[in-house]
Amino acid sequence: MTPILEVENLGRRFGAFTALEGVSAAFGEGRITAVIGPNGAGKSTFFNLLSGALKPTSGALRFAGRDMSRVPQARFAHLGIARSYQITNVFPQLTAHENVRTAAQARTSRYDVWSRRDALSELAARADDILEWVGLAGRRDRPAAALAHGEQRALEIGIALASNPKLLLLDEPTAGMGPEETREMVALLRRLGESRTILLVEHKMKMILGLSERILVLHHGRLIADGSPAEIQADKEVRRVYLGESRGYGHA
Amino acid sequence: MVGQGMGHRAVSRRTLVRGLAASGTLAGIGMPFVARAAEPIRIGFPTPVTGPFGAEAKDQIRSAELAVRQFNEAGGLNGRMAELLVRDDKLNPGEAATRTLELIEKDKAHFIVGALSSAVQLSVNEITRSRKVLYVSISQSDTINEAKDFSRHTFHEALNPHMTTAAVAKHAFRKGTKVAYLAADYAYGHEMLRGFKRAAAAIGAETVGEILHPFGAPDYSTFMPRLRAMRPDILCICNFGRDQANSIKQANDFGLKKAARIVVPVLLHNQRLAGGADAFEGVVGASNYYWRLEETVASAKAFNDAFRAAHANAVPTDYGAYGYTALRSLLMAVKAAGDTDTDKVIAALEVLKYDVAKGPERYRACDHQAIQSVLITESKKKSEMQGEADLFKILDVESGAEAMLRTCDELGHRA
Amino acid sequence: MQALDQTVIKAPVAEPGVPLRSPIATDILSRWRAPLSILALLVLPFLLPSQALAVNVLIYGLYAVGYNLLYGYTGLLSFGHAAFFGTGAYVTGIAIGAYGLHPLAAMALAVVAASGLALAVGTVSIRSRGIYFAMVTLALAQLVYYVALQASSWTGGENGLRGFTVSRVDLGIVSLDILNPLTKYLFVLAFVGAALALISRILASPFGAVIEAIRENEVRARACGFDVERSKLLAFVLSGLFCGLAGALSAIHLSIVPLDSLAYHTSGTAVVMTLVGGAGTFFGPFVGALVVLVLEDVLSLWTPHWQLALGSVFILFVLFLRRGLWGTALARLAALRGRA
Amino acid sequence: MDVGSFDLELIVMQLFSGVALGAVFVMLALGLSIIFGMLGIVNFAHGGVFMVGAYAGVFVMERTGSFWAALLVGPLMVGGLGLLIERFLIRPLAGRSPDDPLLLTFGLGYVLVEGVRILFGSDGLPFATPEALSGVADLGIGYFPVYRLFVVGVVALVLVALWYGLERTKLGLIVRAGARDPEILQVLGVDIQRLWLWVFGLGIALAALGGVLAAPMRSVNPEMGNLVLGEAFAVTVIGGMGSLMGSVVAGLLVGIVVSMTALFVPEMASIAMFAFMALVLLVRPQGLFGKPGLGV
Repeated sequence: MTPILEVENLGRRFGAFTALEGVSAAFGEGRITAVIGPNGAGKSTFFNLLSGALKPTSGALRFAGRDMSRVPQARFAHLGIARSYQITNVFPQLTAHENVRTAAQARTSRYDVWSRRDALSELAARADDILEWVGLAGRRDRPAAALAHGEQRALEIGIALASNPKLLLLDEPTAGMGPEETREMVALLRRLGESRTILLVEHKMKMILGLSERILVLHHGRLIADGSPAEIQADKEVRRVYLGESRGYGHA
Repeated sequence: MVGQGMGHRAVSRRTLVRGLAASGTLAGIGMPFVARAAEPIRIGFPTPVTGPFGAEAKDQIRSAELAVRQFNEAGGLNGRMAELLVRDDKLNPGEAATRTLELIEKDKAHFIVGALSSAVQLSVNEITRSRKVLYVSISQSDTINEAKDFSRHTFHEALNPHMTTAAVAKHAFRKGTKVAYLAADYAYGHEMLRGFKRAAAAIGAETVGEILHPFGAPDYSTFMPRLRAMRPDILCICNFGRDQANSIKQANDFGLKKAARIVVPVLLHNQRLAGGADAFEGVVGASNYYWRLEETVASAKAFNDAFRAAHANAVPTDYGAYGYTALRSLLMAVKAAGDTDTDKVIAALEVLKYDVAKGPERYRACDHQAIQSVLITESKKKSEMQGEADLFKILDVESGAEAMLRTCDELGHRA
Repeated sequence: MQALDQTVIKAPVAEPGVPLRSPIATDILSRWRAPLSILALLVLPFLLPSQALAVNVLIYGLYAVGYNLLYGYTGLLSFGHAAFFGTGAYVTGIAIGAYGLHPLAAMALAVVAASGLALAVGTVSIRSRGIYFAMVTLALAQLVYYVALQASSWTGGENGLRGFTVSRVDLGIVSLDILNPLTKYLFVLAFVGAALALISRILASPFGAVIEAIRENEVRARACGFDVERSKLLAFVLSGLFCGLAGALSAIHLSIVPLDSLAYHTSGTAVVMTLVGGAGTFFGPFVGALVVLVLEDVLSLWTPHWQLALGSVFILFVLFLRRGLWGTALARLAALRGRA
Repeated sequence: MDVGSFDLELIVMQLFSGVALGAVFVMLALGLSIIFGMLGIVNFAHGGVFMVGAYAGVFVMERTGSFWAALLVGPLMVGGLGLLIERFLIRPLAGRSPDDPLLLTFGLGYVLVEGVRILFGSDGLPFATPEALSGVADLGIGYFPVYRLFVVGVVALVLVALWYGLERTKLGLIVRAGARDPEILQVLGVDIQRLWLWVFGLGIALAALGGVLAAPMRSVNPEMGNLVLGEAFAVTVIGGMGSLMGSVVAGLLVGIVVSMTALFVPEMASIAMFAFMALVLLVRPQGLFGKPGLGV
């Protein structure tokens, strides 16, 4: 089976500063993979490269066999890569339904100035399905800004799902959530993981160990470990990085 | 500052009272006639109350109101009173066009008089000529005389650059005089430049160079080295308003006034006040009116006295005089025509000879340009001024003659 | 009247607190916002002091609505829209005056020209973001202004463009007497009405949702797969198109094109009107145009210092009534309904 | 245009007046650039403040008879006005879109112009060049007004003072840190509101200083700021928004471009500035010294 996502020697420099260097990995379909690492390890850069927000300065990025290093960011979503953000990043004054429906438009009706948007019944139905999925059906017509924090996080994922992505990049999907909300989110992610490839950045170790099948550890812009949760837990280098240098599991 | 709206209201109230009185006395003669006689003669007056020429506009209004009052006090047109409808054109041609449309369509103005900038008068003229309403422009321009913009409904009471430059050149240029020009790069600047150069050619003065500067430029320092290098006897600065004040001032700073005499086509009362005596000292230019004309011209004395009586001893300015002469001549024509009918008034105005403020004037038949005297003045030194309004010395008065104007042929008017 | 507009709730709101979304019933009513607006505009000439002023309200209303497409809906603050208004006006005047084109053909050409210029200006300016964008558009519009000033053999320079007075418009079956003020009003209204219907349609389209999404959250919109730059450019061109049409109508209306139509304060006029009426609302800019023009008209009769009042009013709007008159009114209504 | 007829001396002289004009442009843009660079506010009332500065200069000069007093007190008075503007008009907009201060100052520009028209009339006032600085200096290649040389000196002095204040003092360090990341200052316990108040006041005072300095060169009238706004914007855009260094280099460059255009195609001198700007934007959208992607 060809991997859906493949990075080879991926790197990114900002002037003299190297944020990421020499990362190689391949990801198959339908798996949940976590990316961890202390602050400043290069997780955000890695995600920005995978989602096209940044272009790599070295190495290659292939999605479904296609070289993505010159593809503009907007095309990433059309090809099947979607992402969510660490900080809630929705369209605050649009309703939950509009948030998702608008995102769903990105593949079909980007420059259509003539048809009526509420007549696009297919997209509307799709948005409703997604809201149902992420548990926001009851909040359909509320502006995003009026939703509770956990609901906004769910909406965030709903927006990412709108383009029906093959690969979902989730940046701390449970950031700022209480235990109850976190449990719901984990359940949601499990369900999503059945049909999609998910890469997520997280700090909540316990949750990661329970949820993901594979973990990548970044440190100082390099990939220092890649393996199953058990392997990672046993890895000496990882232990040194986390216990020796850092005063805790990240910052959150 | 009193808004002109107040003044305008005051006039209309007076007019209303007189109108009622008139209809009372004439009641016996017959209703239709009464209704007609009671109808005031409405004169729309767009002028830039707002903006940089607010002071000039105020003078225009005051003098125009004086003319209207004198007409009404003399009994009007068989009891029909004149009414001045002042509108703020904001020095914006679009605004002026809207106001003029309103004056014609809503206020049913019989005539339009006014404007203070070349662009505004052309815009007003465009509206009035298509609606066949008589318009007397009191703003300077050569363009409005030309066949392209002219119509038989267009009258031009103000001087035009051709007249002023010819008069100034006649006074200042001699055979062999070296003349350099700094002219604003827009129609009005080109007109002034053309006028000067034509006069210079006739006199035999030598052009040592010309520089066109961007219209509305605030800084002239970059032109000065070249102007200096031309070593002129006379520097002709062909621009207007702020541009004039800035360029004269900066020419001064660069020591050009010591090397050459500065000459301008128009030297205005309020602009000289704003620029200051030092900057303008010794600058020679032309104008349609300066209050000290009263020393030699009787009608000027009468105008000044009436104005002084109405405005706490203030004297009228050049643009004020335009407002006065335009209104007086128009109302004289109305009286002569005995009616407000546009065609009759045009006919009357075309043959009218009037002397209301500055000696004899009349409109030329082909382009309706007022043939009138041109004053050559020189800005006084601060120490020589007797009082705040004593700004200029009258060097010469070029009396009005058709020879001052471009020929009808040249303007494109076919006989 | 709330039916005239529902989109208000998406206005770039400065105050905290979230406006309530409208129920579906009012969404259906909002479909009629264009016809209802046109209906309101039909009675306008009978309410205003003069028909000439009413035509100005139509023209500047359309100008502001076109501008609002970019500012209120896409979230781009341009300070250079005079360039499109002025270009529309000049091209109309030149096409009629110098080439004897039929007024309708001239206006069509003007709209094309304004859109073309918008494409050029947009391409350069959209690369800069935020308030930088405002300054770049301003500076580019200044460039256009100076070009028009220099090209006086085409534009009449400072004297303005003249000599293209349209007295009649021959429509084949009928010939309209444009010198008649009411006929002229209806003629202009026909275009403004059609433009409003079109703009309403654009706003209700999928693309309308895209630009709102960009306004709301540019980063997110990009991540969703929208080409933000191209969408902005399209919005910019559409906005320039309608502003160009407004300019074309103003040329027909005034029978002159003043150089001022390209000046900085003409750009500012669009901003002021849009803000006073309500940015991001469909009909708000029209309300703004109406209020500003009538206020100017009334104030300037009383005092030469009307700009002081206008400036102060504008400051107060920015400080305390950021949603504008129409936007605030609609938000109040929505809040009332929300409580009910 | 006959280029051959211009001798070298004239061209050198023209270059020199271009640089001197550039110094004027730097001066015009300085207040705008400081307020944008430090506070991220585009001050659309910049032209108005410049004009009010000139009038404040006239006001002080009329009462004291001293140009030096006008040069010092005028900007201080207007700077005081700036403090009030920040406190009562700009500060309430904190946390809102960056468009809002821009819009507000746009309205403020109208208020300033009309306010001055009410107080001082719409005609403008004369402002004579101070006696000690009038006259022309012989530079060997040509003559140049002493006053303009003085302006170049003042601008250089102000720039050095600004550079020293920003780069070499603790306060400058705090201001620069705050411009990059206001949150850090709050964490460090710096009263950021007070800091911004004074920075805003400084920017306004500098704009007013530009007005006082310009008063003896340009006529003093309510509209004198209108053109300045455009000029200052062009210089700031070319230099790169928020870059002080950029404003200085751009100001000088624009001066030279305008001056050279004035020599060969004088009527194009106004266009030259904006055409130059369009060119720079095409090649470097962020301006000469701006950072790419900047734009808040």
